[in-house]
Amino acid sequence: MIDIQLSTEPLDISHCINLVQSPECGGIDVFIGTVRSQTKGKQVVQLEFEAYERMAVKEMRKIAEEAMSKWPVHKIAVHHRTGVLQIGEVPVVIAVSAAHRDAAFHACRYIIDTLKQTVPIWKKEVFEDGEVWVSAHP
Amino acid sequence: MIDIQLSTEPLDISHCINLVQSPECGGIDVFIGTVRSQTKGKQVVQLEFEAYERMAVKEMRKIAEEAMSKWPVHKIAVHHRTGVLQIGEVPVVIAVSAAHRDAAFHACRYIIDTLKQTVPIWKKEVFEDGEVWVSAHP
Amino acid sequence: MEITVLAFGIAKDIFGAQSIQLQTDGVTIGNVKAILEQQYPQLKELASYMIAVNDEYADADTVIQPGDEIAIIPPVSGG
Amino acid sequence: MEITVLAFGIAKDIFGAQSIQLQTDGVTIGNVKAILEQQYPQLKELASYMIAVNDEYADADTVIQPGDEIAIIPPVSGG
Repeated sequence: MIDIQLSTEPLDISHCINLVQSPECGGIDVFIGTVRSQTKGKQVVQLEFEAYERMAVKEMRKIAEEAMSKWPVHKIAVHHRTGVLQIGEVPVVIAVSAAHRDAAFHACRYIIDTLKQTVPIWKKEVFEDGEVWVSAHP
Repeated sequence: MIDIQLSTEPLDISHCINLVQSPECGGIDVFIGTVRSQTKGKQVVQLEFEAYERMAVKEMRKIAEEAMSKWPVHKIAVHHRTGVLQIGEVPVVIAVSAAHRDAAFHACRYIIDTLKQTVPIWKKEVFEDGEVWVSAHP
Repeated sequence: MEITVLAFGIAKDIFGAQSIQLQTDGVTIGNVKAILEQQYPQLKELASYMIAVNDEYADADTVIQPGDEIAIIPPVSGG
Repeated sequence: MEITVLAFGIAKDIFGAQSIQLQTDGVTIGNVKAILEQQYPQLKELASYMIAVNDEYADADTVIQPGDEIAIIPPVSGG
């Protein structure tokens, strides 16, 4: 079971966990991204996330399918938020259940690492004195 | 910040996550143990967890302190349940926050792996036709 | 052939629009990139960028068909 | 010296009690283990077991003091 969501609403972490929970599973690994107050020593006011929505959903699903083929995991939920986020808010939740924890940890790590490399979502950091699209320039 | 709990009450996953969330953190890794319906192909009726309570709390804290010294993590919550658990219920929740996800993943994995090796908690699997203390015999 | 190129993130700022129209006789993604970089030299200052055709990453040899959805994908930073 | 040994998990089943009393002149954990294994040979069938003194894992050389809390720790299986 793979559940992918891209949403402008606050993500519901408990819902993600409930989605992957199953009697055949012994463990769930969950990664929760949170908006940091500082980046490279500079105070962040807020973040703005923009997505190429249809493609982002497709890429997230592709990554979850790859994770399923690489490790014996049971269910995967990948929920990503877009729009304006304040400090402490949650841009991404990844929950992976498996019979054994090793697979859950590896798959969850693989999904967040790959998501950050390939999923067409962009983050703009807004500071007091300007803003910057993260990773855009060398 | 380290929060260790041993409790006979159902664990509150959201509470564990809230405990570790912080504006300085970019990521939280959470491991949730769940009671599997099957073990080695046999149907499990329920599990019973027993702890040498004072020592278990002490050992869990020791492991969390080790994780803090090994990786740059911010806050750690380790909550373990005792008593009778049904299929799907949660014996353990480990939540680790860090500025960067690599540390959170490594520390969370280290804590659950080490907890399973050293913390004086014992699990009895109850089947239709008998019961067994897990790992007791070779 | 007239094609539409969608823009996201910093590419939207560079184009000054969510999408632009291009006239091109060339029919590969390589040709499209060459035209874009000529019209918008700032694209060359990016760490990298990709082109997607119909929601899939495409390489320079990919041939464009009329009606394809073309998008410029600057370095992603989700998660 | 009379010492009390707490038992958990399968050790509780082997002892048939949550704790037992031992008389011992030996004052190390090694001595305590020898006496326990003599009285409860099933302990030797376990995958392994440890002894804790005052909430800390102790090795065979650890010397017991009157009033110490001694506990037998069969293979753990939490998590």
